Amino acid sequence: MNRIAISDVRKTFQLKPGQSVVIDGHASDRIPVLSGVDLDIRKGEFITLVGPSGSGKSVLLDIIAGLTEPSSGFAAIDGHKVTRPHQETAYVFQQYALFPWRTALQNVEYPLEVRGVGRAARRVKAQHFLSLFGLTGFEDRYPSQLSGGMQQRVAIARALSTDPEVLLMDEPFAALDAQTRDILQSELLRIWEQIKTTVVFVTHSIDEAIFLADRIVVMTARPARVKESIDVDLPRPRDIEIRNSAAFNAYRARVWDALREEVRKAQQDWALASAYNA
Amino acid sequence: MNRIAISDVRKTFQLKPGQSVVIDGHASDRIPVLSGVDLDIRKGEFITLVGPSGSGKSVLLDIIAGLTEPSSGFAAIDGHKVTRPHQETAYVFQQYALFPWRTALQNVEYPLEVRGVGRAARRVKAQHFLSLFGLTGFEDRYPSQLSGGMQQRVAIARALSTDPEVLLMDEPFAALDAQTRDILQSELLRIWEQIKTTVVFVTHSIDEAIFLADRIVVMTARPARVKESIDVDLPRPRDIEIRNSAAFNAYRARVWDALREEVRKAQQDWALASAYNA
Amino acid sequence: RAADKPEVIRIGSTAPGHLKFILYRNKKLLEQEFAKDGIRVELATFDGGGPASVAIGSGAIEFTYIGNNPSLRLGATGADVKAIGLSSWVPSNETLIVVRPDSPIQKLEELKGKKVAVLTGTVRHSTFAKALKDTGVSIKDVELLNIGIESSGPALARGDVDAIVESTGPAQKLVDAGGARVLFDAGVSGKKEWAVPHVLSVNGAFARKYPDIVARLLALDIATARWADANPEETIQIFVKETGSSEKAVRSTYSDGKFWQDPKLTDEAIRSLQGEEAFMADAGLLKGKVDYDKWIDRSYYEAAQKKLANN
Amino acid sequence: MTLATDKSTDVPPRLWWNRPAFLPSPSTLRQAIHTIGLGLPALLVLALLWEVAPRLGWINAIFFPPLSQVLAALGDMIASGLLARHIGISLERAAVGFLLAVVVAIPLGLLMGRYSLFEKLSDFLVQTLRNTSQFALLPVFILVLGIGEASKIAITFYAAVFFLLINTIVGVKSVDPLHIKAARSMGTSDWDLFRKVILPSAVPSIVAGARLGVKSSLFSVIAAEMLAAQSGIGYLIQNASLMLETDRMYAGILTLTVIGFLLNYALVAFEAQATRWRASEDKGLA
Amino acid sequence: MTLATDKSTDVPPRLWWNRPAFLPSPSTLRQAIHTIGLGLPALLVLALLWEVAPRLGWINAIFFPPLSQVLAALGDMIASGLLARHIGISLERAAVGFLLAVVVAIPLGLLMGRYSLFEKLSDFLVQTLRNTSQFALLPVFILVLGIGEASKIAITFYAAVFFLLINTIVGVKSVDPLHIKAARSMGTSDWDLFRKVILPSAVPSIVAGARLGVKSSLFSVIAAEMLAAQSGIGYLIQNASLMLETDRMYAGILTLTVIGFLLNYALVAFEAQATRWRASEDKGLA
Ligand SMILES: Nc1ncnc2c1ncn2[C@@H]1O[C@H](COP(=O)(O)OP(=O)(O)OP(=O)(O)O)[C@@H](O)[C@H]1O
Ligand SMILES: Nc1ncnc2c1ncn2[C@@H]1O[C@H](COP(=O)(O)OP(=O)(O)OP(=O)(O)O)[C@@H](O)[C@H]1O
Ligand SMILES: [Mg+2]
Ligand SMILES: [Mg+2]
Repeated sequence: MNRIAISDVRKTFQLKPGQSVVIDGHASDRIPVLSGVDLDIRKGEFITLVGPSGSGKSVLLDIIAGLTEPSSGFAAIDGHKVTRPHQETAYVFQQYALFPWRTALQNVEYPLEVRGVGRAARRVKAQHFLSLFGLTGFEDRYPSQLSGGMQQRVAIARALSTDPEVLLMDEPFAALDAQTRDILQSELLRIWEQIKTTVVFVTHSIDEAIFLADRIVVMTARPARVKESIDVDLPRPRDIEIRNSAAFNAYRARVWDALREEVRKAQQDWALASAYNA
Repeated sequence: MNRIAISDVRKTFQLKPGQSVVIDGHASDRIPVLSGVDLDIRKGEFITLVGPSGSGKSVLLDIIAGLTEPSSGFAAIDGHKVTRPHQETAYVFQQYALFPWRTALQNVEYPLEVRGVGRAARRVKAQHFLSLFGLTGFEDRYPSQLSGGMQQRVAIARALSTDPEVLLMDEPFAALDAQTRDILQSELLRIWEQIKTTVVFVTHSIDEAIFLADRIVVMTARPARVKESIDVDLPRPRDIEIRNSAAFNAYRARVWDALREEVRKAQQDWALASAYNA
Repeated sequence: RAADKPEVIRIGSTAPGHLKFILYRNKKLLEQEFAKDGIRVELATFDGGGPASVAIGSGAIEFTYIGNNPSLRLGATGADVKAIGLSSWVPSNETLIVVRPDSPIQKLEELKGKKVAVLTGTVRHSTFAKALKDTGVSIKDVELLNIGIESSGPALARGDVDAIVESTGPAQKLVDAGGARVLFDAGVSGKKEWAVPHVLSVNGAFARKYPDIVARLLALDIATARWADANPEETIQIFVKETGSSEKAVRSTYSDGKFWQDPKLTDEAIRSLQGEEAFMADAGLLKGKVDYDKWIDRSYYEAAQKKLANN
Repeated sequence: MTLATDKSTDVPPRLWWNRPAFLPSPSTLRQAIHTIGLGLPALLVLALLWEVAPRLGWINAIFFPPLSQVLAALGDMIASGLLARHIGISLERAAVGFLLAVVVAIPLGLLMGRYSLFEKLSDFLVQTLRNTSQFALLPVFILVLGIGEASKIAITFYAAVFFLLINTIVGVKSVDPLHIKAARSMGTSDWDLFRKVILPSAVPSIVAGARLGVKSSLFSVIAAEMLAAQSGIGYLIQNASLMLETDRMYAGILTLTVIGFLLNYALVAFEAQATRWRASEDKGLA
Repeated sequence: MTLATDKSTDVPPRLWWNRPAFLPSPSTLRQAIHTIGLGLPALLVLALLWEVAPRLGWINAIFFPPLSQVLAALGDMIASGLLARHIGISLERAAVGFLLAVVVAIPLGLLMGRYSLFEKLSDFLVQTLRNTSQFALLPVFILVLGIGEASKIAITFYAAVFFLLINTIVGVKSVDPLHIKAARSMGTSDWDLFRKVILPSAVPSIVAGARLGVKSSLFSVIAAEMLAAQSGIGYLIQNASLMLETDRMYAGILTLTVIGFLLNYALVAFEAQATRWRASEDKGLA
């Protein structure tokens, strides 16, 4: 059975009074974001999601997480329709979403705390995950005292600390330096290969998308559907060197091809070619 | 004369009561972040700043922007010590920092407004910059109604709208999809070549750092100093294809070399190799 | 020698009502009298004698028509205030003592050891003490609760207090509404010597500066007192209308169509005030002593009479 | 807790901009009707209780007359024009005092919230005054300002000013530091920082203070008018209370409650308008 | 405006954790001394004015005696043990009423702030009660609760509860929706959401409400004790006022002010502790 089933999910946002958007030439106060997303994800599969900025990737993750209700259609986990956040789902947000009143350690402890894990046990576990992400010594620091990359690492540690069965990650590595990013990609794969969590990972980096995925899902421009689903047949475990392989290059070209048109569509009325008047 | 002069800048943060950090084996409640940064930036120069996560890049930009006071040393613009934000400096923050109570258009209008630009003029200008970044039709949307990438583009439009002489950018393209990122990189260079603003650009992408820069400044691990300053002698205007050139590859290797040790240092006590206990 | 005229004359009194004050208000007598000189007149009702005393003592107002207890206390502080006449000297002291309709209490002396609501330091308080003493009970043997009718009424209804000592007006209303029974009416069973005059006072500084204005006001005061006695029906109607008191209560207070409004500070009146002062000191309701020579000033009354005689 | 559904509010686009700002938008109106529909039942129960309790003798009817009787008294007072005259006077007093408080407290609060040195210099004084009952200051007001309008307005001012002040300070302090940082980086002057960044952020807190302040000003009018008044709703209530005319007394109190209630919702509507961007930010979230 | 300097607070590391939570940390103490040093001058000016104004005849000394005379009276009252007895009684009454208000208002406010349906159902009722002067409810309190302790406590309760309620609601509504989203994604139960996310976010606003509520409870004790009390500081003040013993009256008022002042700073310290993470978030920023 599929772990996650997404069936004809549509989502339309109601704008606030006074706002409007022009769609097909006439004004409307509703903005369609997802227009029939169908996607089945196997247990233990690692999916990466790519698509133009503003296409609806974050909204789709919100729906899988049970945080936003689709306007029609549904997402299901293990055959059960998602109507609220699922105990076994963890979510790393694009904007970190750490609690500013908790220290790094207390932030990582949080999901364990609400699951009733004992004080000592959760402290050990949280410390373990912080050290895993190079944050030993920063346990009692508040988010405002950490750099952007450190905050993002705390957020990932927090998501992993509950050993989730479904892991939703929204551009988790965007704020990291190149080498840390490489290390964490490898580390994420290593962890994933041990626990075989089902992962849905949004990224803007095509290299990252290929390197991590069992399957790359390319979304269309808004209103989004699944444009293409590309199986990545690269051997595992994968080494960083694999990026220089011919197979990797072929995938790069394929994803790029699928994406190019959508990004262009999304930028249809961009004025980027216009002259700059200083 | 140099547009920006940074002279022996040091910055130490005082921790909050109860917090401590272990430095060289003994506990302290002060964390040194910058330890003597010297850097001169010519008028019209495009500098990119790379360094490990948490090394102090954002803090350095804050100091140039006049938002944080160095513990010792100083930053100067046009020979005048920076003690407050400079009228001709614009700053794109790592966390967007849009005003949630203003629409996209009103956010871009903001810096014009506080400079006393008339209502009609600033509206035209703001609309121009929004269209430049593909946000036509989203003028009256509040930040909470925009995707991450859209928010970041609004933030960039806001910074450019005042034709700043010094432009500080902290990972401005991190939240963008790959192709949008490529387009905006080229577009930024095109704009820059017209107005020859002095740019200090923090990035985690080595490719981006090389593609954009006149000079790449590599920072050490915390407490940070300038490790190396690499002049990029690639012809301008640059095309996206330049990345496949041998010269580009050589720079890639050089930056990577300079960075590798620092990132390793920053990760000294990382437990990434540790076994994962699921 | 008369200084420039004042801009405004402010007169304070306490609710429910000093009769002459109410007649002024109703018939705009003072306004008419002083309008010809371009002097404004303001009539203010105070929430008790205390604030009114502060106001006149500090010069925030010029005249007061208030009870003898607060007047004596103010006199004892040595504040620059002169007693220049009487507001009234009504034999009943306008005091009723009421109990619940179903109360077993039938006689005043049965209040011994009971809870009684009375506003501390008012004329009612002193009248109650005298009435009790007359039956051989000390007021110290009664548990006094310092609350007004708006609270004591509900408390009586609940049985939290056993009796209320109040002004005739509101107390009679409570009786009329079936909420209480009269235990003791000072107007009927009270002794004449319990009654102590209420006082008309003036701010000292004002009086020294505008003696003629003070005399004119007193002249009008005398005339008003006479008018009331000459027109009893109209006076009662005005009083009832202005205060909302029950007509029955008003008639019983001013029985025989006499209103007791003559402002003259007779020796008898002063002796009565002195007696009250002694009583208050004894009951712990007064600190200090009143210097009558300093406090009482009859010169304005005399000037007023001259004015009236000349007219 | 299950997922909340998006609440569709089908508004003709752009209408909001064409409409004068002081008129409620159709969606605001629609929402108001919704709010009233849900809020009314509890009120009606209260009204019923008020009618029934005295009638059935649960509570003494002399001191707490049934609602119908109070409304009858209110009707008389309205018909005779008595109420209108006295209310007008009281509202003017409360309004002047309250507006003075707004004019003083908001700038002062912005300064105290923003500049810690300024706050430290003045905080003790403010806290001392704030913790001194206006009851206690009444004699001082009389001594300094007399018993005229000035004193009454001073009392309503004093009653409102600290609510506004404290909540303005709290509002200023809870502004996101990142927004201040961003504004400062764009060369925002101190003056613009207050107007364009701190004030919009602090509006909810300030409005909460204003809601408390309005109520307090209004109530303190009663106190002020009892002190030495010849007019005003406080005088009316006091008089009725002393004469045990409880129906008239409650009619006066009811009037005050209704006025306070209406002012409260006027402020709530103002806040909703001023924080439109925030409204239903988590639309579609459970 | 130039750049602010980092304020060094040299605290031995970890000390805060070793110390019982109820003791102020050395840095808190140090800061307190700093605050007092800066705050005192304005207070001293006020005190001087109080001493000098009556002495020079700017204000009538009989009704507003100089500070020294008031302090002498206060000294007498302290020496005789009179003050301690009456204050104890009053504080107990205020404390019981206030704590009851906390217990009622915070859960209710959390619910009203979070569930808009619940708020809509109850808001009208709450606003009606809130806008009804407690003065008006006095007869009702007496009829229902009598004139004993219950009534007095009810009055102090009523005086505090709406401040706490309104500010709790505001606090809840200003929680960052992203934090709620994150918490919900981690499977937080409604109960934990209140305890671990909404409450910590709402603390500053709730404490602001508590500061207003404490003051209001305390003041309303005066009012309550004027209603048929034979003890308590309100009774003391009332008595002194009646007897025109203004020095004793102001001594009582001063005592109340000092108590309110101290409670206020206790709450401020509590808030500082509870929002340590927020304190000087923009340290080093101008
Ligand atoms: N609450 C909302 N109200 C109105 N429109 C919204 C709302 N939330 C999202 N949208 C719109 O939905 C679209 C998709 O948003 P989403 O955040 O899912 O994009 P995304 O694919 O994650 O983009 P990015 O890569 O830039 O993060 C955007 O056009 C955005 O403006
Ligand atoms: N207010 C503060 N108090 C204490 N430490 C701070 C504070 N601000 C920053 N730091 C520390 O300073 C260091 C540098 O932070 P900075 O944000 O400049 O890093 P960065 O180089 O921008 O990293 P990233 O690439 O992850 O954004 C970090 O170790 C951080 O913990
Ligand atoms: Mg997104
Ligand atoms: Mg950074």
